[in-house]
Amino acid sequence: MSIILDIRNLTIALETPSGLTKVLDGFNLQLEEGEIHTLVGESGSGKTLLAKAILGFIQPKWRITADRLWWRQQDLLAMDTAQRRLITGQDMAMIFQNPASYLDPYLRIGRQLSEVIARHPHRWRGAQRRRQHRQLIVELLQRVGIDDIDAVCNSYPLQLSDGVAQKISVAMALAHRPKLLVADEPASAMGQYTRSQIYEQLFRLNTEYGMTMLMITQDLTTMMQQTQRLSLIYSGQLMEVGPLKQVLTEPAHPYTDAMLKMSFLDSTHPPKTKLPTLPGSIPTSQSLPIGCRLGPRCPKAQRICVQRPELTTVQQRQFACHFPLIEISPHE
Amino acid sequence: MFRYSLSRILLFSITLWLLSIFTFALNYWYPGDPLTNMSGVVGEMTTAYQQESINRAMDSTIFRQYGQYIAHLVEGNWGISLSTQEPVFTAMRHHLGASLELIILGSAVAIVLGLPLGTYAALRQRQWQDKLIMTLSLSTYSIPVFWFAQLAILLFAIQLGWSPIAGQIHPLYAIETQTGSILLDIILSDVEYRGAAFINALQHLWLPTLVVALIPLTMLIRMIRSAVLDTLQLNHIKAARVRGLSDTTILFKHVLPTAIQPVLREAGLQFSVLVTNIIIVEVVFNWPGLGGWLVKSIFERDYPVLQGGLLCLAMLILVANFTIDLLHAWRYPQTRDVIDAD
Amino acid sequence: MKTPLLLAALSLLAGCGPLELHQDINRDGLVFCSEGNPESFNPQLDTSGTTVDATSAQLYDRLIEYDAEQQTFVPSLAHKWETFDGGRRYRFHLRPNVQFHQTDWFTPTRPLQASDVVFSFTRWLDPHHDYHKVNGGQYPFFRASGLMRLIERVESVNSTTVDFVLTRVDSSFLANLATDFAVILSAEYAQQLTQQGTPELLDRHPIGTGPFQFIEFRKDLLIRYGANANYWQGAPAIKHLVYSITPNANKRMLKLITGECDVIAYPLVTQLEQRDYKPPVKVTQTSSPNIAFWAFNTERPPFDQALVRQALAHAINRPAIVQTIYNGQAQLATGMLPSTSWAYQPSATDYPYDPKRARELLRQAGYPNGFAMTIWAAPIQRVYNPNALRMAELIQADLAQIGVTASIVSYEWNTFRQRLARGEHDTALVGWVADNADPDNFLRPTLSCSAARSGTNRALWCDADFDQQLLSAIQSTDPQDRQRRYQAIETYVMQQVPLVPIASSLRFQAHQHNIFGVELPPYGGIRFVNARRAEHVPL
Amino acid sequence: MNNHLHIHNLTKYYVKQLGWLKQQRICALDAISFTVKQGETIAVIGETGSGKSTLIKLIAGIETPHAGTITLNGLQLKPYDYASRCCHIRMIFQDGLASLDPQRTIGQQLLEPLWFNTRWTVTEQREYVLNTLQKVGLLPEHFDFYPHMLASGQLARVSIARAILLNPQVIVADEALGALDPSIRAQIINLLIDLKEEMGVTLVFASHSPEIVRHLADKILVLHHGKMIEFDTTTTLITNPQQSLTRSLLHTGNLTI
Amino acid sequence: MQTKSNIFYQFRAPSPRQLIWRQFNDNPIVVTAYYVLAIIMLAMLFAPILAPYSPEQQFNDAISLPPAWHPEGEMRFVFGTDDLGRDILSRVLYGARYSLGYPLLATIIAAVIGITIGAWAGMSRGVQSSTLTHFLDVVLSIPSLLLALVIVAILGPTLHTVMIAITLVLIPQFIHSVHNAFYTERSKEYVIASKLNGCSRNYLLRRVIFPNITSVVVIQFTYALSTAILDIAALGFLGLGVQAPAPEWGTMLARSMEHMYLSPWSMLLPGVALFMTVLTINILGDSLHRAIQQQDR
Repeated sequence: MSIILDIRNLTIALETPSGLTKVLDGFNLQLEEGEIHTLVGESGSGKTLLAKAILGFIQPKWRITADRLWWRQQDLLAMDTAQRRLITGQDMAMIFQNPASYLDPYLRIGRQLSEVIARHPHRWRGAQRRRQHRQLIVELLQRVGIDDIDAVCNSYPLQLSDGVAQKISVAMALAHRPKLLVADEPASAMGQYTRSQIYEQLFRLNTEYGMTMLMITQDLTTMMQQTQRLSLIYSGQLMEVGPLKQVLTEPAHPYTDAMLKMSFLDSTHPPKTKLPTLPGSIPTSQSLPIGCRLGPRCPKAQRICVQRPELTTVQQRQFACHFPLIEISPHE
Repeated sequence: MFRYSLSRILLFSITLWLLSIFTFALNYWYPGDPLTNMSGVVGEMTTAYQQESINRAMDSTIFRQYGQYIAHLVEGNWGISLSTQEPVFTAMRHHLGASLELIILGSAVAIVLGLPLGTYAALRQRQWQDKLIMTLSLSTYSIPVFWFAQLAILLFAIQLGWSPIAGQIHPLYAIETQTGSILLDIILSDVEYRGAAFINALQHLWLPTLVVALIPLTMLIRMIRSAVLDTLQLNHIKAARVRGLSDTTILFKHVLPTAIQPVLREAGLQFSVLVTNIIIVEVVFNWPGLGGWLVKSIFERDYPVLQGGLLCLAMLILVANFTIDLLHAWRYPQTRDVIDAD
Repeated sequence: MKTPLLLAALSLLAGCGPLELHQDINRDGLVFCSEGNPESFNPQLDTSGTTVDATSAQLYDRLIEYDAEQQTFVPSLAHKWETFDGGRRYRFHLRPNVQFHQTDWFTPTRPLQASDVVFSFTRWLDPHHDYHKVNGGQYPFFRASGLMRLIERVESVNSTTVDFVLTRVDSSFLANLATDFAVILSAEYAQQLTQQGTPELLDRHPIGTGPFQFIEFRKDLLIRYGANANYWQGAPAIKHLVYSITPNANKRMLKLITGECDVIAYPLVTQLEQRDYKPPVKVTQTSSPNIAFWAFNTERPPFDQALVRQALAHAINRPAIVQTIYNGQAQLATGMLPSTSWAYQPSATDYPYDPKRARELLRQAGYPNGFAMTIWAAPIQRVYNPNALRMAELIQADLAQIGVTASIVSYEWNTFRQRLARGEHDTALVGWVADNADPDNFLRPTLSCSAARSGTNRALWCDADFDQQLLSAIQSTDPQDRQRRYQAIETYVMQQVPLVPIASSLRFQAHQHNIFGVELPPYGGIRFVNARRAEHVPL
Repeated sequence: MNNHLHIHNLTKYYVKQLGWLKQQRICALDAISFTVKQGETIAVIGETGSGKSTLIKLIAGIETPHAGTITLNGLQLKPYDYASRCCHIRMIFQDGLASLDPQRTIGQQLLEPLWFNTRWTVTEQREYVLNTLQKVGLLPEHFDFYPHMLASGQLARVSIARAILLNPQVIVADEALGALDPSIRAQIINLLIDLKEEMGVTLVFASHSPEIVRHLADKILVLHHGKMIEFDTTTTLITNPQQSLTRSLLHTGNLTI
Repeated sequence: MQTKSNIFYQFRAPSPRQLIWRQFNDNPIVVTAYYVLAIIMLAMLFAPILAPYSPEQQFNDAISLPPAWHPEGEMRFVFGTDDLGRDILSRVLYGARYSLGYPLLATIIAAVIGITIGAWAGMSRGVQSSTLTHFLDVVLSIPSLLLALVIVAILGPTLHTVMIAITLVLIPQFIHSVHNAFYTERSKEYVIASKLNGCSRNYLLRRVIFPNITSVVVIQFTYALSTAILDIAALGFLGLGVQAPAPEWGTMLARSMEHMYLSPWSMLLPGVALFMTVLTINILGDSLHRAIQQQDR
């Protein structure tokens, strides 16, 4: 499989009154075509920033540097805004945590959908155009599992439940068949039932159209088994990346290990017992530790942790730790 | 929408009712005889006065008096002016026309200039254009209108001679007053010099219009700027960018319609600022509108006229607010659900 | 950024000159910027100069006119007149074929007849006349001048001859007939209005025989007149005459400079003289028998005490007022009569500026600590007072020196006059313009008891002694005797000071250089009948 | 002590205006009755809109019921009687920042309940607050901090400190843990377990996270459209749920390792 | 009492209000406005010391003199004299009392009354509150100047009536904003938390909610002050306000209109004074508003 998104050593620094703050520090990410990749990180870890950087929401106060930020061999950083937006518009789509707020609150859903469809390559005119649009909308909505099409098309985003709104977002993302879909906590605020529905829709996009997906989440428990690879990010630094099963069963990084335990994924902890935790709190952007940013909270931390650990590659896995939990065979 | 309109109409009627009670009460608060203040009929001994006293149930309870007051208002019998002995209602119609002309043109200028300038400032945020526009607007916002009007007359009318000093049209143009609005009256008239009169009227009109528009314009610029800035931060705008829409499309289809919304909500307030300006501008420019009429009536202690002018101006504002409300709800239906929920 | 562009566009719109008017209108039209609204369109009802300016000479004619230069009476609607019964019966022969105005609301079926004259006079003479009570029923000039008691009846002899029967011989009768107030109305129109049930329109939609006819009046805005094509002296050159009502003197002046006004009333002469103007503006001046005075409401304490009045007369610095308010263009008054009057005599009892004496007098009157009072000042310019409000402020400051706190009260002109007539004031800054040259006209309308009732005596002074002196003065036929008697009256008035005479002013008028023929008769009013606009006037 | 916290027939509805006169009653809670023993931990689960929050708010006293009673140790709690209720039932707020006054320091706000509900001297109160801060894992210096200066975990601790200040018998919490980051959440869960052990307090909390519910709760109360459909011990409900909804709510995600 | 915490912690944390103040003080324009306003205030307070002449003293030899820099001007009247020969500078200095002092007084009175009523209304629930809101909406949609005109029409134009009118007109604005602020603040979680702490209603009102709406009150105050200044001046300009010879700026401007052509300078100083006063107040209000917004982000 080919790598469609290749990010090497991406650093995003924000201008703050107290100088530049590296919110994302030397981040690496390779997305293979057709895979579902999950990115896990707690708040303030820079995961949303990463998504924005990929999609090109760049604020003037951001300083972005990278060895590579390639989209299908094209350097995104070298492009101007218009070119970039062309690519983003065609090849990428994103869905968000609060779907309703990402829809124009003052336009009916139908109009917003047809706006997206209007950019469809077909060139229809007049009444036919309207009919065709209508048909496409119906198709799209049916595909994401909305039955009450007229009612939905005539409502405004605020009148919809979060679940339906998220389905609309999915439908919009679907309309122009992007190659990459970035989903930023698409269902975290929803109930169990809606949540599984949304995920189901998303995974169908993957299976039916082979859409590459980058799922961003805060919590390992929301992750799905369809995920092929998993990345863990902490405070702007990549901790570990690898195939889902391997990472979960045999975590290499102490952070991954802690996350698994804290998310109750490790069944060794009976109810009502205390959980193993990382001490301290997530560093704020004003007080980032030097070196490995997990350092102050890491149970295995030692003096060397003030230096940034190199990214180690073991088979299909990569991790950045001075004291990994797995053995590294010297040949590799 | 229907239900919303109904509830707004109800609110509007209650408001009008409160207003009528207020103006009714004023008749008793003004110095002098309440009946005279209401009807403009002078002299307690005259038969006309006694007739009017019976008509308005002055010897009956205050409630019947109020009822008669409302009945007279609705009939268009707003009393007669103490100083000209003319019916207030007919006089008011012409003054209203003249005021509306300034108000509508002033609002139009404010919107036509304010919308692009405010948007432009927002798009150039923190750049010199933005700073210039914001500084100017803060300064003009603080200028007392009457002073500004005087400076404008001094500069444009006297120094440059681009505009006459006062009035609606050169008095030699005999335009019959039908609506009170000079431009409309010229169009409706059948004099042979309509073209010349129209140009002359425009020469008279532009300066007061500009002065009237000035403060709403600056307020509008500020409001639109901050609304656009806020809107640009909103998620759906970002989402639209991701979808690859062009900046122009986003600006016109998503940013402006959203940004207008809070501005529209504030528009009622701006309208009352505009009306305040109208009062002063009409006095300075001798414009035969409601404001000048009202101020004059205070000087003359002409209470029927004062009441007519007050009622008319207040109703104008209420109607404008009501219209803006409906417009707002029609354009932004989801807001009415929120309001309904109250 | 876009505003200059807009302004540029607008200035293009404005064309080359600022106010290019439609040619015809510019040629035959004339804009007179007047200082206020007329109270009525019938000068019978009102003595205000504004009303007279707006109506008498334009809308109406009188039986006879007074030629101030020749000092004689000249025929007008009456082409000749005779006296009978030793001066107690006057017979007037009316000019034939004098047409009344033909307007949208009235079409005359006959020319001027004796019945019109009878109607015009009996309306105010006879309290039982159908029209007597219409529009107020007050005829201040006729009451104040004594004409109401002088004329016993008016009779029509035949359709072109009218007789006036007087109660006694009176030397001022013809002079009073020639004043602006003795106008001739149309009896036919009155009849039509009675039938319509709208008698009050007689004085609002006026019909007369004058050179101009009424078209419309918009309060605070304008009065529009059209030329009377059938005027018996020939149609006037000006086809459209508009009174543009501009109460603010400065604005009037500016409008004259910018060309929005052709002629203005009561120009700020001093200001005009200080600047040069591109379109040259001409200022003409005439002498005018007027007097500005400060009247005390003698019915109210403390002004019922002569001592207080004298104190206040001493307290104000009148030379300073003449200098500041009139810019020296007026004569300090020493009595009620102007120096041009044949009965004038420098008064023996003058009141020089003397605050010490004023305080002393106040102390004698029982007000050692002063008191509070109001000064009523007219909001508009009058021929006798270019700025009463400012004068009031000067007086206010002077009074503060002697411990009297004064507050200034001002209303719109008509309201002001109505309230003054009701006697609501403590003191008022007003004045008087004589309607004829007789000294009686200065004293009787301003100070007599009957004038106190009719509302021209702002001091509300009613002194039987004074009235008696006045009566004997007017009945005297010997000029020297009269002069002596009037001087005695003057002395008496100045002792009592019901009012403090301040100044008599010149009368000014300013107009565009290409306007000719606007006449300012010395006894008030303005005439546009001979006005015209010259096409090309060398600058 | 039986019948420690007894909830009987608790009902709450909201009124939705449909027309001028027509109203629709939306039942948020429909005649809920249950009993909690001292020291138990009850989890309230249900889908969005099932009435979890309403139940918690009713117990805490933020809202007043339309019918039904809440009895604590045989004493009925009256609505609006905050002064007596706050000594027995306290609430942990979900959003630490929003539930703290931005204008006052943490210390000032923690002194507030003591100021109104104890007769201690100022020094005693202060001492006690500092102790409590220590108990929830904060430093005495946090006493002078303003809320905006604290991180989310610290804010959650302050919320807990406020809840335990008056030594209540019952603590309620509405999704107090759901929005926290995993590493912080684990710390707070540990803190809650410690405090429960130490103080023997009864805890009623609402959550949509099956993992937390399973970890903390003794009993689970399942709500569906305002009705209580199941109420039993955690083990029973996990092993043998009577309702399919219960099963899906307690089902731990799709992840199988 | 602070001893224990001082051992651990020397640095006293800035409160949010202090942060706003710092933000506010950062801007040089704001600081300038601040000083300009202070100077105007001082001029107002010390007018008798600063002014060269009495505001009512008339110099008959110096009628309508231009300012000193004009070739015809005289050094003794720096900004010229008016048409009665009164020193314009002295009049403007004394006029600050009428044009700034009295509006300030009116605003303070209105604020006290309005905040009291607004707080009471904001704390009460149900019909009376919504009735009040609707009623205030109506009152507020009528321009303040119009209402002031009506009040002046009833009571007649004197300094007292103008003060009463302006105060009355400002009260609804305060009620409205305070009521709204209370209303939104009341349902916030921290207030509920305090309520659950068993706080008394009085404590809730004064110590919990009020500190959080002071910024609203302060912004409303600056807004009301500039409205009051402009309205009093406008009334004076229309001749319905403070009466002559009081050197109120609006009245002076109305008067200068009569000499616009000949002595345009007579409208310069009062106009500039009025403009600067309103401008500085607006700048302060505006920046405060912005500082608070910044803080909220």
